[in-house]
Amino acid sequence: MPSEIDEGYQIKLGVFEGPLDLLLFLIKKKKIDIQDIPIAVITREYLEYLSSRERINLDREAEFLLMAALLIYIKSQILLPREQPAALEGDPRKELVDHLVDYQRIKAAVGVLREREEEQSQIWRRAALTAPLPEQDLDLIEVSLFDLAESFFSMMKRRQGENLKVIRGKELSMGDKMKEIMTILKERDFLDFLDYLGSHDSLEEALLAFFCLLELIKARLVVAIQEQLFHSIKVWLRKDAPPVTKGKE
Amino acid sequence: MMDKLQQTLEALIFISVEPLTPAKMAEVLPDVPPEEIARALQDLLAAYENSERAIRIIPSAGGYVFSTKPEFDPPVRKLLQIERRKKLSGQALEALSAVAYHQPVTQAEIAAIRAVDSSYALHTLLENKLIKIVGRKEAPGRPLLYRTTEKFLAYFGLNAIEDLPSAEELKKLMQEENA
Amino acid sequence: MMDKLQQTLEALIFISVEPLTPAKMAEVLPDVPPEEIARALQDLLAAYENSERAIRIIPSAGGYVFSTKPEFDPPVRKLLQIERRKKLSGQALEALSAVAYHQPVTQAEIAAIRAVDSSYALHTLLENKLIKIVGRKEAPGRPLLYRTTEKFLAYFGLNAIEDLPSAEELKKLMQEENA
Repeated sequence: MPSEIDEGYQIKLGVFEGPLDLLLFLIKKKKIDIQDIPIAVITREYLEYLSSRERINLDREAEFLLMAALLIYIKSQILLPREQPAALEGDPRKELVDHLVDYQRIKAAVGVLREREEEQSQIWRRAALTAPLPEQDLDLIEVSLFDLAESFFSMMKRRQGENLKVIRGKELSMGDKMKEIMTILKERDFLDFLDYLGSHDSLEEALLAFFCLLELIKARLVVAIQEQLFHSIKVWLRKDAPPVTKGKE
Repeated sequence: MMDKLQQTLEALIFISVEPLTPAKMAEVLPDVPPEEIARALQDLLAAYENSERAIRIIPSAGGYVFSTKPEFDPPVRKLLQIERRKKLSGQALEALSAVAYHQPVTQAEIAAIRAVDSSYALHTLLENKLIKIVGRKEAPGRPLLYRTTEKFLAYFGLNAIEDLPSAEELKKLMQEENA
Repeated sequence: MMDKLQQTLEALIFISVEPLTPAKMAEVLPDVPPEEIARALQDLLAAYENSERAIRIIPSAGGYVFSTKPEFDPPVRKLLQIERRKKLSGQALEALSAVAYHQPVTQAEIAAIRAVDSSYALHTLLENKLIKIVGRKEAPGRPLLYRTTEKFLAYFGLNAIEDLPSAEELKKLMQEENA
């Protein structure tokens, strides 16, 4: 529940970012010129706020207390009788005032940044690109047949461990399977090697798909690429591959 | 009427993951004089600004990048299943402005400006890559120095650090607020 | 003339990481009849097809996705190659930090630190002149030893390798998280 402060200011819990923030609030509330702080008044107010801190939730107590000590010190300096006129010694408030002015500027900047953050939070950029990378990007690692085979067999081993039930039935031909792969590549730009093989119902069919892929690589119709080591292997259509069956374009 | 150069810049800005800088444009198009690129770029930006498209090109961190217009924030968030974008805490934002206006700056200096220990805030900012370590100060203890990053610029939609309000402008803002 | 629905679809297709399917569109816009979405989509595609833009929307994998027009392939490729060259991957950066903090160091030692084979990352770093070979280790197989270069220091704004944040300092920064 927000507490009502005498001059109508609403204090929300935990609203002060630090002692300077509180000090600026008090100065503004009293409509005081920051260059000419009546230190006795401000110190009293500051201490009053600290003593009511169960309402203000000061989780950085030490920092607030440190400021209280500084205020009391400045107050004592002003009250102390001096042999020379104070003007020569310099106003003990000066350092605090300079600090407050600088901090006030930071607060103004916070306001600006907060506004911009709000504005920017409503516009969106793409996180990543979906466009396939050009084939002759030489930084990519073209994987060897050995890599392909290894990842395939390790996957099949895993799948056998899953106690897979093998569904028999469909008569499968290598020609049909190769056509299927090419059609998918035409439509989708690329295939995730393991996902694709894994999508087959039976081990036989997956094996067939694997050998078809090897054939297509050998025939230089497709290319298998790993963008980074230990990442999944993707299969792309070669740009110079002849069209299969009925291309739409 | 779009010419080939404008279209090429459009394709390049579109495909670039990071904001595309004029330097990169020049690198891709070494045969085109930079003034010509700059002019085509201005025309392209104007064309988008005047179009009815939901996307546009904005300057960001010294380059140019495509973004959606703000009015499409709700459906985009729904698509991405993002309830609300996370905002920086007041503490973090304060420490960040202190870095922005005093960089390069040490942790102790930031703490002094804010009269508050700022290590947690700095940690958050480092983790979010809004600030970075840029070396050490030639002072006792050789403390680490911090600066804002490119991501800082992008996060706040700034083109360069000079786009932040100057000390003078901040003073004006403060006066308005107090008036 | 573009209506709000067309624009919304445009923003959604733009921002979607995967090709945006009609099902997803319907999910985001539950109050709009699917026929209406389909019609707006056709209009949007036609508008792009007939425009002078270098980008367009194409059907892909059962959805729709933005792509640059094929005639801009050469500059786009050139840019992608430049970007790949310039950006250090996370892998490379990790290997680089391993070299920086343990130099002089062998490939096997880096691999042990990262628990990952690092030959490709090291190759990238060598090519970018961020690390160099400084000799061989007096050990079985006499493996090559790597160190960071002057360019590495310049890249990260360091005067000397001693200016790298120490393990102590990093630990302190990271601990704040738990505070």
